[in-house]
Amino acid sequence: MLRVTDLTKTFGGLKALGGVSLHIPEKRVLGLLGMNGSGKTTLLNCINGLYEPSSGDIQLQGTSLLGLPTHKIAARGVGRTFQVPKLFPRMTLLENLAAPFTTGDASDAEVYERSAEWLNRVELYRLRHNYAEELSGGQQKLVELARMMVAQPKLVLLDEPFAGVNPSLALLIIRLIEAMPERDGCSVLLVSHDLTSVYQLSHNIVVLHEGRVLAEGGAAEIRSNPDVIEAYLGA
Amino acid sequence: MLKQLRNAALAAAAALAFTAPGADAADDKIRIGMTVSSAGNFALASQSGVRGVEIWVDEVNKAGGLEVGGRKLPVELVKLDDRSDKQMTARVYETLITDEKVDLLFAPFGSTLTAAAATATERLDKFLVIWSAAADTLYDQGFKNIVSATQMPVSRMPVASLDLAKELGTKKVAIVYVDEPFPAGLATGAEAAAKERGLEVVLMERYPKGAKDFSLILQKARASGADVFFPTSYEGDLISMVRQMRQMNINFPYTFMVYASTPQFQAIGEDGDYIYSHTNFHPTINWEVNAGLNREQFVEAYDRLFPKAEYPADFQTVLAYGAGAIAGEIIEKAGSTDAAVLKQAALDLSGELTVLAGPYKIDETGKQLAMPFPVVQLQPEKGMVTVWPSEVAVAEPIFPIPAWTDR
Amino acid sequence: MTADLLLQGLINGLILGLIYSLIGLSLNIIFGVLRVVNFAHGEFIILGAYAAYFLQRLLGLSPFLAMPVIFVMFALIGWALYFVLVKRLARSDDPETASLLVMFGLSITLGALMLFFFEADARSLDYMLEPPFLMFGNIVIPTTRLVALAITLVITGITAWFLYRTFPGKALRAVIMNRSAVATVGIDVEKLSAMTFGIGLGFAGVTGVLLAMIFPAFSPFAGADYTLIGFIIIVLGGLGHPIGALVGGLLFGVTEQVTVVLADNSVALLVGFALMIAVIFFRPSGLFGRQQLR
Amino acid sequence: MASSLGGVAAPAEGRSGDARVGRIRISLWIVVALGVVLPLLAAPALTENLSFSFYLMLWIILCTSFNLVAGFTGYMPFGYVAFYGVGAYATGVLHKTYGLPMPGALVCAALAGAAVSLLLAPTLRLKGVYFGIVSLALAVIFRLVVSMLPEDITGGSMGLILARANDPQTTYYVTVAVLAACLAAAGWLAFSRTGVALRAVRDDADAAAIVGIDVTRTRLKAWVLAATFPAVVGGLEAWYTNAIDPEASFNILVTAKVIVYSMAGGLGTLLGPVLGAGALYGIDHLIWQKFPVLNLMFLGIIIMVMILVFPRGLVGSFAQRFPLLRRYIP
Repeated sequence: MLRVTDLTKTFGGLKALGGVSLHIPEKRVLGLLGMNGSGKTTLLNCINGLYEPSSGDIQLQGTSLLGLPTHKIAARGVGRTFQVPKLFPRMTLLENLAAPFTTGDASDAEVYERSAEWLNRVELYRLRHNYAEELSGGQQKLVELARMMVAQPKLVLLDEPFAGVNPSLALLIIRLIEAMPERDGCSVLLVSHDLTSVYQLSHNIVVLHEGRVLAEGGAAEIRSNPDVIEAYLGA
Repeated sequence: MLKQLRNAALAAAAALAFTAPGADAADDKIRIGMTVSSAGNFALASQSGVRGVEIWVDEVNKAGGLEVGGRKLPVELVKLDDRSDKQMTARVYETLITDEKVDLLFAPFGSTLTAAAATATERLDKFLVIWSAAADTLYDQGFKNIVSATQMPVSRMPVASLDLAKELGTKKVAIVYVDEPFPAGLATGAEAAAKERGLEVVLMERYPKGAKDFSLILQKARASGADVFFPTSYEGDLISMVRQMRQMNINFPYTFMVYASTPQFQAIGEDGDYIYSHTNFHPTINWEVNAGLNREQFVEAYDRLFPKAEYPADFQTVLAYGAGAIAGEIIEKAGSTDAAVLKQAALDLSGELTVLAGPYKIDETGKQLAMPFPVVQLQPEKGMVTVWPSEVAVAEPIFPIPAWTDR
Repeated sequence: MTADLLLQGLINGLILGLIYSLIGLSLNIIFGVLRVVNFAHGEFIILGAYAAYFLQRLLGLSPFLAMPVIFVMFALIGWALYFVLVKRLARSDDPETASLLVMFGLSITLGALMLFFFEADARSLDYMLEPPFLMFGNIVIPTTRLVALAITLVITGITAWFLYRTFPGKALRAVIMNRSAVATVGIDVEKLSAMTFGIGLGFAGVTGVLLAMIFPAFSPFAGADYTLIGFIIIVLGGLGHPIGALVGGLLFGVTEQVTVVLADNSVALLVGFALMIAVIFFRPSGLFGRQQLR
Repeated sequence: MASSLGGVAAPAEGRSGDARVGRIRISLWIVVALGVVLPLLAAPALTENLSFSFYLMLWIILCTSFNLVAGFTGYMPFGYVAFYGVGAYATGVLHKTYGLPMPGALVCAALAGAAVSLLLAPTLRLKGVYFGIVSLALAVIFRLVVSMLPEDITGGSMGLILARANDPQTTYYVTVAVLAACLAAAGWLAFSRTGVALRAVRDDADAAAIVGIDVTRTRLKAWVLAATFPAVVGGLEAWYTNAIDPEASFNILVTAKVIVYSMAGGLGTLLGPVLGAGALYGIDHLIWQKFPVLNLMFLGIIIMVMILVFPRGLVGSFAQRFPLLRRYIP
């Protein structure tokens, strides 16, 4: 599904990504671990075109995404959430979820059905006429997730989906992510600090350290990888 | 013969207009509308002018009113605010006519506002008396019911001062103007007039409104070798220029400043000495007035009505007062407030009247052809004295103007 | 002769540019610390000129002695205004734009009030220095400008000393760089902000006196012109960068004056604006600004 | 469809209710628009004083189109008057200097407005106060350029007098038509998906791009539309008063009033600017009659109070206070 090859990104003299390669197969969850400043968010920003990579390649289903503007990458089926949710604060939840359909030819009824379905799934349908800014932080994360999923993406990039979310909402988010590969048919790149959830949800895990891939493998491998232990505990 | 016929027809029309139900002046007075600028660029000049109109209204009413159709009708002035805003002006003139039911109108200050006012008065068929709009273009528009009672067109204003310059033997003229309608028109007029008189225009420099520093413009004028310096700006800029001329030791043998005749300018004191200007209102300018007050009576009326006014009457006041006096004659002659009848009366009176601003003469378009501006000079000791034309001159021009270092 | 004029223009530009930079300096301190776009700055400058005018008229105070009085007066007004207007801005959706709008409203209000109380006539300060000008070869420099320049340099020097050598000054610079961090370090941001607005307006008042000395006539309408000059300067020098205003002022002054010599004053204004727009597009942080300021 | 989603579809009554909300909102706007347009259409039959109604329409059009850019995309163009001035001059110059009939001149004014907006499109890259300052500077530049053009074309600083075109009755009815078009265009924009996209871009441009909205194009649409109407209005006003000059056509107070009127009503809703323009224009009219000298001061104070106390305007504050009703507000 997504193949990132030898990606680098420098800001001025600072090297944020130093040749990262990774691969997410169809309908699989790839966990991305790393300390603050290890380049996780930079990588996500490169994938959906908010940043232009300095070198390397990003391919979605065999075609390169390089040089495409963010909205075109979105149109190819790449969805994204942010650590601090980026909703449309002065629009209602229904309008937030309708935003992905402003291009394309879905009928009004269809847009409504799909929005309503997703608002139900995140258990916020009753707040559909509220402004996004009136919701709690955790609820906003859920709306953002719903807004992403309503467009039926092929690949979703989740940036810290559990950060600042209370445990009961976190559980709902975990269930939703769990369902993504099979039920919603999309691949997931999951960035999180929350080791337990990442180990639980991911088919495969990549650990970034100072802009490079430190380790890669299944949950068990990563858990016992000495480099990872050193980087996490020794630092 | 033809003229008599036409007059008879007009008189008949006037009579008709008068007896028509709901016609003008039904309520035993003549209501005159005009606007004042409470704010904006024209506030000062506009307020000066309105005081002139008020003197006229007061004078007329003290005499029992204007005689129209055998009755004496008092005059009432309805003033509204236009904020120097063109949009506002169109609206307010319409309000004056349709809501306030005025019988005729005085123009606002300035050509732009007057143009806006004129389109409203033309459409609603009212007579408009102009006292300050000097744009030549205003009179080429085919307006039927406008008359410039006292203001001569801007193109003719610089004529007298350049006649004097020529007479004094100057050769090169530097013209500096702020990019505003009136000063720009004056500058263009001065350029044409200078060329007609065989003077060379060595500098024609424009600057935008709001400019504060004139030191380089002044130095450019000096560098151009001009012996006539002819800036056409408003008082504030002229004050700055004079002060900066002194600060930088810049001298011209002949410096003419349009507004140097105003008390606001003269408040700067001796720095303003020797500057030439023009005015139509000055103790030494006394025309043989046959309409309205003469100069002395006018000054007395001004002091009586406006004891608290910060400045004495200026030429705007005089123009507006003169326009009032002429309008009064026109109304009495017409015996009606019907626009067409008034216009005809205004044409009939052309060349017949002299007010304190000077003789009155218009053409078919309502453009003023007379009302000359004598040239004055601010002479030390004597103050402002008339130096040109010789008919009204009371002093010899001091030429060349002494350098700052020789004063 | 043109060469002389050009040289004169250059010198004029340097002197005026430095004096202009005072407008930018106070505007920038206010923007840098408070993120308030003071659109009413020009009106305060004009008010300063009127204050000097009336102090001279009523108390016979010379413009030079009036300066410290006006500084204190305006600083107090600024302190009070901070609590009335500026403090509330923090609550709006977009404080920067809201500040621009509120100050725009204040500018209209002040303009109208000045017109009401002082009327539309141009006034001018009545004073003259002897000798009125100094000659350097063919170059003439009015004494007033040299004196105003000296005062500007002194004020700029004091400001620089204040910003870089005193504790409140350093705190102020720290706020410009990182507001939230300063609050956590235990500096009373509230008090500092009120002080900043006071200092900013105090400088605006003094600038008004200086400008009234070198440009002899002022009227209630001139405020917007100074505000615009101020904005050009701070954008050139870097929004929120106190010393950047100096660079901006010099650049604008020289460009303006040299253009007046080569073309005319209208073109000079045009070039000033074009310069500002070019800088915004190609170097949004200003010629002297650093990225972290935005 | 509902069954395939495993019973998570919207409850039927919620769905039909929400569809009704949408319909009510659109109907309300149509009612408001007709309520504004029809009385104004009838006004000439009732009074000879057209100017009050004419300028009322002028401000409603200006505020409604300003809202398209300020309310729906979040830019605050302090130089908005530039479009108005360009329209006035395009109309004046084409009609007076080049003898084009008025309707043609007005169409060209609209095109000129659109062209200028495209020319200025790069400024949309700027944010917040930078955009505001540049926009203001551009308005000043336009004014300078216009007054520097050859006098036989633009009439120099004296401007142009178009008295021969004087026909306020016709001007008035054309303005009614433009008003109707403006309200319809704003309604179309707000209720269409473009409207959702616009507000999304306003609230968070990055997030809008993430959900597939072409930010640049969306902004441009609103920008061009928001520039075209003031250009036409500038032309209409030139036609109505028959006098244009750089001072009046590029007066910053026009922007000031547009901002105040539409903010007072509430930016971001269709109703706000119409309400704000109507109410404040009326108040302005009264103030001007009662306190001629201090009216500007009141204008300034109203700006400050509006922004500090009701930053979202009448309609916005109402919506905040009554969340249940706001879904019906167009």
